[in-house]
Amino acid sequence: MLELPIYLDNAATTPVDPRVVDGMIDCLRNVQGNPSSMSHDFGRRARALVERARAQVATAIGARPECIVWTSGATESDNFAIMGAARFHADRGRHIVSAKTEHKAVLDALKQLEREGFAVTYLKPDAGGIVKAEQVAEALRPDTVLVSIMHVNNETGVINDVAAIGRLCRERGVLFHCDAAQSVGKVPVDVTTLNVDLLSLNAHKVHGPKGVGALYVRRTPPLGLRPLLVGGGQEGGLRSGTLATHQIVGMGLTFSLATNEMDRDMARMRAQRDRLWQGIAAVGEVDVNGDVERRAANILNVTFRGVEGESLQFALRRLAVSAGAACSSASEEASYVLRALGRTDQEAQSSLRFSLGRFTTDADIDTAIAEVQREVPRLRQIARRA
Amino acid sequence: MLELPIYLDNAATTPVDPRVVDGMIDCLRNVQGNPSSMSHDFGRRARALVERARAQVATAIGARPECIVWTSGATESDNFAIMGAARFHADRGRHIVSAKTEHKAVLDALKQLEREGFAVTYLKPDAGGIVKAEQVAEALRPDTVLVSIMHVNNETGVINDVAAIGRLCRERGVLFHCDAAQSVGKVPVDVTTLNVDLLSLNAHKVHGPKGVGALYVRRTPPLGLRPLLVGGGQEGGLRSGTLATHQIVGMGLTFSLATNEMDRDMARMRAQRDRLWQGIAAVGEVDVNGDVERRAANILNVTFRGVEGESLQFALRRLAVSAGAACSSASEEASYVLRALGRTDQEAQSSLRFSLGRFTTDADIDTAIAEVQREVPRLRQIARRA
Amino acid sequence: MTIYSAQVVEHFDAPRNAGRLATAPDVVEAEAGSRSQGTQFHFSARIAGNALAAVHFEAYGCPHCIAAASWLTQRLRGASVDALERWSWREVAEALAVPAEKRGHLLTLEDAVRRLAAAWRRHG
Amino acid sequence: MTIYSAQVVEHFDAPRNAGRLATAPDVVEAEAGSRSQGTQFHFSARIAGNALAAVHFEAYGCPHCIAAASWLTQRLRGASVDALERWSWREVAEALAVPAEKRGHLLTLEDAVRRLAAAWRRHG
Ligand SMILES: Cc1ncc(COP(=O)(O)O)c(C=O)c1O
Ligand SMILES: Cc1ncc(COP(=O)(O)O)c(C=O)c1O
Repeated sequence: MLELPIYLDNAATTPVDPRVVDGMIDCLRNVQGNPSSMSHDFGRRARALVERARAQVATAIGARPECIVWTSGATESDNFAIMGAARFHADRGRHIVSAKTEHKAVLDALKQLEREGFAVTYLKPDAGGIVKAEQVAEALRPDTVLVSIMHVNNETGVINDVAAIGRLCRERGVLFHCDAAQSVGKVPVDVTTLNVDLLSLNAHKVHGPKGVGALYVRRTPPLGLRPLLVGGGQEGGLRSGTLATHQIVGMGLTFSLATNEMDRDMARMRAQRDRLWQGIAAVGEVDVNGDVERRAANILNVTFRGVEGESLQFALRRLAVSAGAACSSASEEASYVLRALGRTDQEAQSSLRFSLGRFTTDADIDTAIAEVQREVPRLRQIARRA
Repeated sequence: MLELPIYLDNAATTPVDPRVVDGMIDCLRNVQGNPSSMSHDFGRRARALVERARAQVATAIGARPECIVWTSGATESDNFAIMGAARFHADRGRHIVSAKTEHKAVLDALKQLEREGFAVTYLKPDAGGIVKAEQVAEALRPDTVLVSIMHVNNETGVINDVAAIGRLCRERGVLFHCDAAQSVGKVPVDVTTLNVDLLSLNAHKVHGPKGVGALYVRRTPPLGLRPLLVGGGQEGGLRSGTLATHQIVGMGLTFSLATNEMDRDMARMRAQRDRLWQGIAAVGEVDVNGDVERRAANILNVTFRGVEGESLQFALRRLAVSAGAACSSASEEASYVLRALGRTDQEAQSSLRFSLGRFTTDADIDTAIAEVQREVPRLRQIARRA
Repeated sequence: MTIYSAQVVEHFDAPRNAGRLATAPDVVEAEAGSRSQGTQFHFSARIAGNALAAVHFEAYGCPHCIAAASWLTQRLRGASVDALERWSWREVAEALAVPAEKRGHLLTLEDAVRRLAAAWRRHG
Repeated sequence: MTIYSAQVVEHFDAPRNAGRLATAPDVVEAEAGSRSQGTQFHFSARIAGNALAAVHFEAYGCPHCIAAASWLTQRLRGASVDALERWSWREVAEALAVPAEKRGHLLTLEDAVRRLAAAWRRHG
């Protein structure tokens, strides 16, 4: 097999932490019951593990365990939160406020609601990619039932002031959903501080398994939410389907590690990211996408002016990075997120997202810098005056 | 820790086959890409594994790989198939035919559709639990858009004549969905023979991981289906959400093993199940629930007359079996499936489902027989004339 | 999922005085509940003067019912007819840590005890 | 995800004759496409009698574009003006196994070649 490239695509997905893998293996090998089979010890053992993981996830976000609902990932959490809250409260109003820079799992859920008669206001972020609480305030209408604004953007790493938006929503009596799929382990996440009613989470962005996530659902006072998956009545009827013990155990461990190791991980990644940026900046004619102050430390999104996007990607194929659209099906489209920040199609196409993880080494950064410094000038040379 | 009981609850969930665990571990340890990140080798490697698993699942059910859509389990597959097909075709008609003995993931999806204005005919099975093609024929109306009838029932193991129902639906131009969560590895499943348009599958009922499933979707001619989860556009837009490589790899292996080992597994389980039944029958006043001819070999559902249900369960607590309702949240309700077969509430409550798996040993069966033969007469003695 | 106290488990697994006493002049009987209701108790007791010399039970019901009836056969040994009439389900609920949702069954048990007292009074 | 043929990869990684020839009486130039369209080619060629003695390229575009232009600078060495006028994108599409969705770019390349021929004719 050929040597693999340097992995700098941790915002798409991360390698699973070996400690998480070990916990999952133990579960796959030794825990055989269905957590819903409460009439025998196999089921009760599985359930105990599920509940321990629920407490771990809850602790990581400052929530009570009963507010955590397991899902198959942040896509489901986003869909569930948005469609579930909007449909449940449709008789109170049919207006929703969100932003152009949200993940497709939010935007496509909103599109479906638009087909069902909801009206959605999509806020345009500032040039740094930030959606401000004042914009939300202006967009609220008497019939607004839901606001959905993400925490950390998956393409730029930009951090919205969710706490302020949440406070505003609470004052106005509007439900507030926040997609925090890219937050845990990178920035502090506390549901009380953030004033969220619904918060989408997953494990695979922070060295946990793919295919498991959670939705935080505020319980006091209870908020109405229509289930998306119905059937066995698991999760208090909010989310049916057999609980995947090993996946949930993996997510619990993942979130514990993410909380414990965030400061150390982020200090290292920030230094690596800054060094990477210095190396890249040396080639000239490059711009960072997104507010450089309010940005998670693991993401660096750069526009390389004067270099065609596909050739840029191919020239840097020794680096596994993302071109624009993250974790969605291969598409040649220019990133709608970068376009919302004011980039042209061409600039967006000539942009790369470098995203670091717990296992990114200094040597990886050296390689990345060397590749960029060799290939970008080379391509510019070939295109010199063409 | 206390000694665990004998596991005879394989219809609720199964221990994961160690060979499947090994494949999943390899994937968790060594495959780190997002299968949708097609711009680098990490992603392409993950994708190749996903596609190999897709082919394995397809082969196991006689389908083409492009007809397999990954989901988080059979609950999602059932919800997706039923709501997706009905909502898409709502303008052609709003009548659906199903049966009283379906899994809750089907029934609750139908309930949601009823709230949306659909009418559902719930067929009552015969005393053996079987729903006949003629009943379906009689129930069809000009505005019927969908029929949903399960293959193997999860509580009784009874097998419906899906092929005949499918043929009828095809003749009448009505879409046919079948829940086959309990079929794979127990009875032959071939989408062509069965004439299904949509078939729900999962891995954890046949020694695979929990939290992964698939929906078979016939592609020629294409049938309209509204996605349930939207966002990243994975699975050709039919099911968004990051593909969980290790889970999918696990399901592929699971289905390969299930196909290869079905004959051997079933021969062994049939012998074990028949011996178990002889041992149970020896205590007298017991009835098998469900047609004994048309029944999967892994399930034995027995009513113990003259024994109160909760005491029966507790007396047999060295056996991990299910009382009535399978794989749904703990509920004291009498099984609606057994009630639909004509059992009284009390009979349903005094019934146990013994379900066997690949790892059930002859010694397990011996223990089960001994426990039943000691405890059932003891309880009857205590209740003698009371 | 019901949790059973250690006492319930112990009495369920090894019930005391299960069965019924042979009919005899000094034996009184009483019954309450029905199978179709899911709970049925039968008590037979030997009277010796002012006290119960022995009590036997038969029970159809959940583990708490069986354990409670078993426990009761020991508790009632030596009891007077007055004590029987005063007996309350709360006593066994506490002794066996019977959960709230099961107390309906204990009322049936109390009925059976009351009827045993009545039979005793009739017996004279 | 586009798959690149071995030939495309080879030319992309080590392009032949990248750059432009210094302006000179025996050098003709031509250009087609634009950056805003995502594809732009520039050719400069030295004429020696009836044949092209050397061709250089500059290209802004996808890897197929760069590889195709590189390949072409070799292919066109020694070509006549007639050959240039007859040249078709199909040739490079086949030689480098360019996928169908990329053929639009090759039409721009063909334009550049045609313009190079026209410049040569003007040059006389
Ligand atoms: C911000 C954000 N939201 C939602 C998702 C979707 O989550 P999942 O991959 O768990 O379906 C992702 C990434 O995929 C994301 O980055
Ligand atoms: C017949 C049937 N359908 C659907 C399901 C639900 O599948 P899952 O557990 O994968 O959600 C089950 C079991 O749980 C089942 O037995």
